[in-house]
Amino acid sequence: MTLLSTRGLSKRFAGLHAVENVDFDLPQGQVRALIGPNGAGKTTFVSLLCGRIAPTQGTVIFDGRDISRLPAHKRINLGMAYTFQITSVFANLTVTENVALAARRRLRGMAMVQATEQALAQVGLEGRLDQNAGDLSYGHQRLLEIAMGLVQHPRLLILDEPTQGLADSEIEGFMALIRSLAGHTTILLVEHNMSVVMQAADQITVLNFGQILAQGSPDEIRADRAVQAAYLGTG
Amino acid sequence: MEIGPYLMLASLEGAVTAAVLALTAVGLSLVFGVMRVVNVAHGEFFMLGAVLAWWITSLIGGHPALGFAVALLVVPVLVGLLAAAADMTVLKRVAYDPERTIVATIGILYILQQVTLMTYGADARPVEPPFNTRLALPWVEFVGGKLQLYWPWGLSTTSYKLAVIGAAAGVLLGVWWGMTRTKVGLLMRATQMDRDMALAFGIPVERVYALVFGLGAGLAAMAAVLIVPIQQAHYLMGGDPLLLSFIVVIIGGLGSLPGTVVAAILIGLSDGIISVFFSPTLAKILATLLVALVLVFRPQGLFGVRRA
Amino acid sequence: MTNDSGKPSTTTRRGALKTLAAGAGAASLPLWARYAQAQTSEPIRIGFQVHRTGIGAAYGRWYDRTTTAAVDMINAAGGINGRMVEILAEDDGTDPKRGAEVVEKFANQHNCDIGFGTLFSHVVIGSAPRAGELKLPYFVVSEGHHVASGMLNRYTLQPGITDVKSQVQAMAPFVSQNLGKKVTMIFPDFAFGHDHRDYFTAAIQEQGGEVVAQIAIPPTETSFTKYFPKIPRETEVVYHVMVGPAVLTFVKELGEFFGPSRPEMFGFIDSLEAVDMASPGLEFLEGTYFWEGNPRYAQTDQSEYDKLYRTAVGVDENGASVGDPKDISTYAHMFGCWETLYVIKAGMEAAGYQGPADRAKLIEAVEAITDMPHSNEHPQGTKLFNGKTHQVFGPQYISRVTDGKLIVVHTTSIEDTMYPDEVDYTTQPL
Amino acid sequence: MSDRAKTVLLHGGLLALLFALQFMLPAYHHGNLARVMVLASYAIGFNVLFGYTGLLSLGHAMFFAAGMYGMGLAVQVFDAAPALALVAGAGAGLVVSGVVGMLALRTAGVAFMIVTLMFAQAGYLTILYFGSYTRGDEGFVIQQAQRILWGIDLSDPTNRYFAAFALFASCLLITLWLVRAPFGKVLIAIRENEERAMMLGYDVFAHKLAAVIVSGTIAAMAGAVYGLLFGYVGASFASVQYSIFPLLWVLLGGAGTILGPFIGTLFMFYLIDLSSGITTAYMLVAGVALVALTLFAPQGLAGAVRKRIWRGLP
Repeated sequence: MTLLSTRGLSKRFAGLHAVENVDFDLPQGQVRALIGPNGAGKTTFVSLLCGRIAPTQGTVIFDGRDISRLPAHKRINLGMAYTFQITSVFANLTVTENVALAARRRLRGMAMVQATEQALAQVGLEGRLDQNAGDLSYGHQRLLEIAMGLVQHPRLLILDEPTQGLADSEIEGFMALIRSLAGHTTILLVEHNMSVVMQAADQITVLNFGQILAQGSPDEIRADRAVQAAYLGTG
Repeated sequence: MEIGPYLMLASLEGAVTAAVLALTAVGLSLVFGVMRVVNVAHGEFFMLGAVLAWWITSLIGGHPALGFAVALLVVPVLVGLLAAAADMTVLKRVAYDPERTIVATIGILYILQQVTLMTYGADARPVEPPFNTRLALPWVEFVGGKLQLYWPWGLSTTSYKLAVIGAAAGVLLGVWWGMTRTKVGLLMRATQMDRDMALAFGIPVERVYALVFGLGAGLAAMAAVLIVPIQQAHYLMGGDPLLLSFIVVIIGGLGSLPGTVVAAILIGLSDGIISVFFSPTLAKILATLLVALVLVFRPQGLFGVRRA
Repeated sequence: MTNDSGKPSTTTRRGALKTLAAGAGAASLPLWARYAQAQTSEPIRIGFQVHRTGIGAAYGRWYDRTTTAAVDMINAAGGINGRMVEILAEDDGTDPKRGAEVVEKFANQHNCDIGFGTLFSHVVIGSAPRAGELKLPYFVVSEGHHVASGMLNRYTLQPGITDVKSQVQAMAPFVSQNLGKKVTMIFPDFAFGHDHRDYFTAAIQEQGGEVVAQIAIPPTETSFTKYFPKIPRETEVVYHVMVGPAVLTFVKELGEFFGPSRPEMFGFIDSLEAVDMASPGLEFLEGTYFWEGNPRYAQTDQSEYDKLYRTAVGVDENGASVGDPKDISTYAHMFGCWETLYVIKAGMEAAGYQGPADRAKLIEAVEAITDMPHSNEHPQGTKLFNGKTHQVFGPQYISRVTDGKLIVVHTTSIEDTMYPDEVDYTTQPL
Repeated sequence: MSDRAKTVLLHGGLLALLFALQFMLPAYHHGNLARVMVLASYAIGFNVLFGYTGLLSLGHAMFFAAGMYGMGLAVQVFDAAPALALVAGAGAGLVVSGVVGMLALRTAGVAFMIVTLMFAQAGYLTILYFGSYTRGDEGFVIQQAQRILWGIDLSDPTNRYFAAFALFASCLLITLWLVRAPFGKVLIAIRENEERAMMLGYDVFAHKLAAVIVSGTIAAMAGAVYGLLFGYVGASFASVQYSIFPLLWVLLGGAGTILGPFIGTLFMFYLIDLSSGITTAYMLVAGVALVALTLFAPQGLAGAVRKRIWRGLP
C-alpha cells in the first residue's frame, strides 16, 4: 500500500526550477533514501511534502488523502514527522522539554514522560536530560532532533541529513536505530553519507536538477550510469 | 468657500506638510533601510531640532534671518552628532537587534523629552520667520461665458511657506545625490544590501551605521528648523511627526527613499483634502486603520525588498 | 517676598536659555523644601496638585507662582486661625491616574488638611472620586462644568473660578448685539470644546442668533489653515477657542487665512493664554474681541485689589512676568488659585478649623458662603457662591484688542452667568 | 525540594504575604498596593503575550481601555450592575483582542509592533470621536452608588484592597497554571522557535491567537476593575503611554516569569513616586530604566534570579 505519493509536484523560485514535475510513490513500511548532488532540490522536495513551503504546482497524497492544501501542522498531525537539516532545536529549553514538546501532542501525563525518556534512551541522550539543548554538541543536537521525530511515533519519518556531524560511533547507533524501526515506520531519508544510504535504504530515489533521475534498490542505483555521471558532474 | 479654491488651498497647505514630512520620514526610512531598525526616538530628534533652533535664534538676536540661517546650518549637525553618540553607546551594544532597539529607543525618547522639559521648560516658544509675506492667490470663474480672475476670501499662502517647500525639495535632492553619486552613499547602499558582504569587503559598517543614524536624526532636525517659524517649539511636539513618519514610511515601503517621498506627498495632500469630506477626527481614525491594514495585507510590497 | 521670578522652579525664558546653555539637568527643588520655614508647631498643610509636566505644564507654572504669592501673603498676615499655611506640591503629570495617586498621597502620606489646585478637567474628574472617598476637601480651579453638573461629590468644590457654562452663555448677548447674528465656531474636538459648542449654540439661539458652522479640530493637530475654508461666507462672527501648545499657530494661521478682509472675531483668551500679543503674525487681531477671565493688561480703571494681586504675583501691567517681559502669565485663569486660597481661609476661620477631624465642618462652612465682595481676597471681582452646586459665579470680561493691548469693553453681570441648579450636593452625606 | 513544591511555596507565599499586609500597612501604602496589584494584573496579561509567546505588542492600552470602557459604558449608558459591567468589560476585551489578533498576527516582528501601535492609536481616537458617550478626553466618574458589587462597597479601602487582591491572585494563578500546562509550554516553544513548533504539529496561529485573546482579556479585566475600584473612566488610559507602561514593568521585573510583572510594577511605582519628590521630570527615570535594562539586564529582576539561582522558576 502506498503511504505517500506526489503527482506533478513543482516548485519554482524566481524562475529557478528547484523541483520540477516530480511523481513519487513511497509504500508503507519502506526505508527510502533520497540522494542527489548539492542543489538537486532534496530539501525543497521534502519541505513540499511536509508543508514548510507551498508548491507552485502538483499534489501531495498521504494515506490516500490529498494534503496539498493542508498547512504543515495538520500534515504533522496526520502522522508525519520532520527533522531539520540545519538543527532547529529549542536551544533555551532542556533536552527533556524538547522531546516532551514533541511527545505532548499525542500523549499526556506519565505516558508522555515515559515516551520521552524512551526516545532519549533510543538515541543515547539519557545522560543529558537537564541540559539546555543549546549547550549540546552539534552531534548531540542532531540526535536530539531524531529523538523529537521518534517520540511522535510517526507513520512517516522524514529525516533530513540526520548523520551530518555525527561521529562514526554515533552513526553506528543511528544505523541500529533505523533497523529497529524498519517494518513499522516508513522512513524517508535525505542523506549524503553513501555507506549509510546503501546499508539502511530499501529503495533509493535520485534527484538531479529538481527531477527524478533514477530510482531502484541500492545495487541498481550503484550501477546506474546516469547517477554516476550526475555525481561526477559530467552529466 | 467653493470647492475649487478650497482644494487649491488644501493642496498648498498639504504641500508644506508634505515637504516637512518627507524630510522627517526620509530620515526614518534611511535608518530602517540601512540599519534594519526602527527608531522610535525619531520624533524627539525632530523636537530637539525645533528647541535648539529657538535657542540659537534667541542667542544670536538681530535680524531674524541671521539667527535662522545659523540655526539651519548648525542644528542638524548638533542633533546628528547626538544621535550618532546614542548609536555608538546604546544601539551598537544591543547589536541592532530589532526588538531590543525599539525598547532602547523608547527609553531614549523619554530621556530626550524629559531633559528638554528640565532645561527648556514646558512652554511653547515661537521662532520668528526670516521673511513672511502674505500672498493672496487668484482663482478663475466664468462670468457671462468668459473666464476671469478673482481673489477668493482666504485663498492665500505666505512667502515663507513657499520657501519651506523649496528648501525641503532642495535637501531631498541633495540626499538623493549623496546616496547615488558619492562614495559615502555607495558605502551606505552596499551596507543596506548585504551587511555581511559589506563587512567582508572591508566597509567600516559600524561607522556607516553611526553616520546613517546621525544623518537620519539630522534630517528630522532640519525639518523641525524649517517648520518652527510656522509652529512653535514644545517639548511634547515629537509625537505627531513620529506617527506620521511611520505612516509615510510604511505606505512608501520601509527603506525605499523615492517611495517615502511619494508617500509623504500623498499623505500631506490627502490630509487636507480628506478633511473636506469627513470629520477630521474620523479622517485620522481611518488613516491610522488604513496603515495598519496595509501592513497586515501587503507587508512584502510595502517593506521594500525582503531579505531571504 | 513678592517677586519670585528668580526661583528655580519657574523656567523663564532667560532661565531656560541659561540652563540650556549650561547643558545641566538641574531639577527643581520640591516645594516643601522652600517652605520649610520655622513656624508655629502645626502648620495647615495644603496639598497642591500641580501640572508640572505634560500638556498642562505652561498653566501649572503660573498656578504655582500665584499659589506661592497668595500663601506668602496669607502667612504674612498671620496665617489661618493663627497657624501658618504650608504648601505641599506634587506633580500630577496632567494625567488622571497620577492625579488620583497624588490625592491619596496628600490624604494618607503628607497628612494634608485639604487638596487644592488642579486645572485640567480630566485630572479633576479622575481625582475627585478618591478625594470624596478619602473625605479630603478638594478645591479645584478648573473652570470645568463637572462640579456644577453633579458628576463629582460633596468634597469637591470650585469656589474660586467660574465654570465654562457660565462663561460661554454670558458671551452670547454681547456677541449677538455687537458683532453679528451668524456665528461660526472653531473649537478643539474634545470635551472642553464640546462644552463650548453646546452651551454657546444654545445661548446664541436664545438671543435670536444662529451658529452657521461648527468646526471641530482634532486633538494633536499642528496646522490649521486647511480647516478654515469651512467657514461659510455668510459668517458674521468667528468664535474661536483653542488650547494646547499649538495655540499661537492656530491664531496666526487664522490671520493669514483672512488677510485684510476678516469678519468680526470673538475668541476665548485660552487661544492666546500665555502668548505674547506682540508675537509676529498677530497684528490682524487689532479690533477683535476676547473673553478674559481676568483682564491681562492693567486697565485705566484698575482696582486697588488687582494692583495688589498683580504686584504680589510678580506680573507687570502687560500681564508678563516682572522679571521677563516675554514671559506671559495665564492671567485669565490663575487668579482662581488666589481666590480659592482665600475662600479656604474664610471657610476654615468660619468653621474654627483645627485639624482633619473638622474637614466636614469646613465643607459646611464653605457651602454656607454666598457673597464674596470685590476685595484683595477676590481681586477679579464680586462673586456669588452657590453652596448647593459647589460652584462660584462672577463677572466675565470682554476685551477688544486696541493698539496691541486688550482693553475691556464690556463686563457681564453675575446674572448673565447664572443657570438653574443641576445638583444639590448638600443632600449627600458627609 | 521539588520544583513543584518550590513553586507552590514561592507563589503561595507571595499571595499570603499580600493578604497579610492588608492588616499591617499604613493607609498610603495600603492604597498604593491595591493600585499596584491591579496594574500588575495588566502587566501579567501583557506578559502572557510578550514574555511567554514572544510577541511584543505596542498597543496593549487598547485592551486595557476596552475593558475599562466596556465596564464604564455599561454602567453609564445602560445602568448595568457592577457584576454585569465587569462581564461587559471582559467581553469587550475578548472581542477587541480577537479581532485585532486575527489581523495583526498575519504580521510578525517589527510589523506586529507597528500594527498593534496603529490599532491602539485608532482606538484612542475612536474614544474621542464618540465623545457624546465617552465624554472624550475628560472621561466620566463611576459614582459610589454604582460601585456596590454584591452588597460590597468597592470604594471602601478594605474592600478595594480585597477586590484588587482577588483580581491579582486569580490572574497570577491562572497564568501560573497556564504556563505549566501543555498550552503554555507550546507558547514557550513558539517563542523559542516558531517554525520548529509548527513542524511538531502545533497550530502556531491558533496558539498565538489564543495567547493574544488571553492576554487582551486579562488586560481588559484589569482595566474594568481599575475603573470600578477607582471610580474613573478616561481616554488617557488608552494613550500610547499606557501601552509602554506594561512593557516597562515586565522588562524590569523579568519577561517570561510569573512574578516578574508584579515585581516590576511595584518597583516602578515606588521609583516614580519617590523620584517625583526629587525631580519634576520623573519620566526621565522610566527612560533611563528602559535603556539600562536593554543594555545590562534584558532578563529583568526575576530573570536574573532564574539565571543565577533557580532555573526552574516559572
